[in-house]
Amino acid sequence: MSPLARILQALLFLSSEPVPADELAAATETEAPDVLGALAELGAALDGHGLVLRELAGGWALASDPDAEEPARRLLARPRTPALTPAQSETLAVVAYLQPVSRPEIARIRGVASDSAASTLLDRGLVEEAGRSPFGAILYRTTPLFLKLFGLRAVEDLPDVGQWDPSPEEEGALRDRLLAAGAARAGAAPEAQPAAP
Amino acid sequence: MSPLARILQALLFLSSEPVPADELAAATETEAPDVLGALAELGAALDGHGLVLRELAGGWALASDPDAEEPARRLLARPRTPALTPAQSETLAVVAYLQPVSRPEIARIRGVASDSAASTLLDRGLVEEAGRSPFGAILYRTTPLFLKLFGLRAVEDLPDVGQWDPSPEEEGALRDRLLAAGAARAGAAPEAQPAAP
Amino acid sequence: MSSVHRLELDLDVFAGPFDLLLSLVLREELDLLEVDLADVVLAYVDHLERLGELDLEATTEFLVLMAALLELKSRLMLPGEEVEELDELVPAEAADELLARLLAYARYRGAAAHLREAFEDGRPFLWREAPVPGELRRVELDRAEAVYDPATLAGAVGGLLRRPAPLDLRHMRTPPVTVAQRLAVLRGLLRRGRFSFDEAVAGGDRMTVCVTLYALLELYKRGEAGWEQPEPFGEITVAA
Repeated sequence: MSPLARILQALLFLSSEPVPADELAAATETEAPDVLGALAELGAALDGHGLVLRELAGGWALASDPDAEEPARRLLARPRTPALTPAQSETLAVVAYLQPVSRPEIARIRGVASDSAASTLLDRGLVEEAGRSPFGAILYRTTPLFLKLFGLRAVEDLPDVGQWDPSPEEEGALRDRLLAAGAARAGAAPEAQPAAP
Repeated sequence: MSPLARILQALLFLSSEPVPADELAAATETEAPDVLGALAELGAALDGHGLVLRELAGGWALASDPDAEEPARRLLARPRTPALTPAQSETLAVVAYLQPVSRPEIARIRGVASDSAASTLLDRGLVEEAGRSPFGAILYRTTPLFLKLFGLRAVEDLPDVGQWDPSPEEEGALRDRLLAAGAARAGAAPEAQPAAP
Repeated sequence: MSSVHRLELDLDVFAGPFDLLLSLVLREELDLLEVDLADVVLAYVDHLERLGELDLEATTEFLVLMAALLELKSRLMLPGEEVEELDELVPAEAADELLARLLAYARYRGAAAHLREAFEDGRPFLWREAPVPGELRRVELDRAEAVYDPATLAGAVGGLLRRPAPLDLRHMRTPPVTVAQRLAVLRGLLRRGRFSFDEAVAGGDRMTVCVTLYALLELYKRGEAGWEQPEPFGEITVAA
């Protein structure tokens, strides 16, 4: 490994948070392109090692290899972070894609008040406050920790949300099932008696 | 590197303290001789890397290469004055203008618990504890570092709120008005009781 | 047994009413006609109660949505020709609104599933948690320079002084039509003998129609009047 790659490995080992390339360049008194080259070298050199180099949350960080997860939890007695509940992941999805967004907006989209899920996400450090709406409601946005835990470099790296929109066919099917599915069977189904007004 | 050496590297990376060989053996569900063999392998594999394997009094540890000391000092000792988040600004503003002020009062004014923002402000040395209220709640005030980072000679030099006051015609002390506005935003009737000193 | 048991609905797995509705509507083997919506409503309310505190807002929202679904279902249960007739009478707006909200919700349900997966993918990576020494977390007083603007603090206080605009209740004026007034009108007409409901509300607005119907129910309860309607949406004849 080049001297720069070695020093970068040491710096990332010492930093508890992802470090942007320009801060690494300033600390090593080099230029960002040199840093990026040396990081590529470091990433290759870590092949076969127990550490991995990851670019996320606007910077670079070292993490332990996933194979070490079980032994590490035994050694450090660190419990596995609980999975996200459906309500939490929905609330987080709305915040991630619409940030900054207020609780009433989240509730309107989800069709249900989301205060408990939002509080849990705040406690877990995945979302944070982002000022207030013109009506005084607190707005929420995602945090760097969110990016780190979800393996994202930036919020812009989130996949296009439009891909989960129902296709025109699915939308049609949904409409049909809501409005017309029963009508086609009307008369055949035993329930289909004229209803008393 | 053997799978065991890779996992040991990950375990030592994650531990902030030296780990005895028998604990490493227990975590990896192997025997101490296997661990010692794999540690020798790891030490050799780290040749030319930015990390070194060291056997210390309490066990085994990874450390950064001594060559990285100067860059590390530059990276970690850089001025720690990240921009204040909206939650931190609001919390700091309440402390600055009302000091001394208790955490419950801050929460009533802001409409949300502000523990995380207050902890960060404490951690960064912008606010400090200032005794306890008659009800036992911890009080906060700003620090000399706060004045310096905001370019103020004294707390009395804080700008007049008038320019930003949405209803300058209202009478009453700033503390009472803030508490009343917080209650109004929370949807509760403004509390008539005087604020705790 | 109730269809909820047949459906084996585990309400804990649903993230909210939209989630539940989408699941019900999209369930392949399920026809809306066969879902006992009353059971779903009861199960949902039970579920909310089991949570310890009854979230009135969530329950209300859920009941509104269920009402929309119920309306749709009742339309489906009518024979074909009456559906067409109903189409003119019952605008599909409520259904369209429900559909639009379900579609908007579906996008975030998909995004949520993606995020849950990304979270699972990220979980095996562990991070070193060696804290930076406290003295490195804050600036030394001697070296501190003015980097923050005091105006941000004054601005924050200004924002906290803002009160929400008082609710505009002017549109909630007292109804200009009272039950007492309509009772008087109905009793006046009754003295003449029979009359039709249309006659009683001729020229009146929706509020008048509503209050008159309420007054009529009041008369029925007291035994002062009865009425008949030979067919749905036909004329209502009121008689003493």
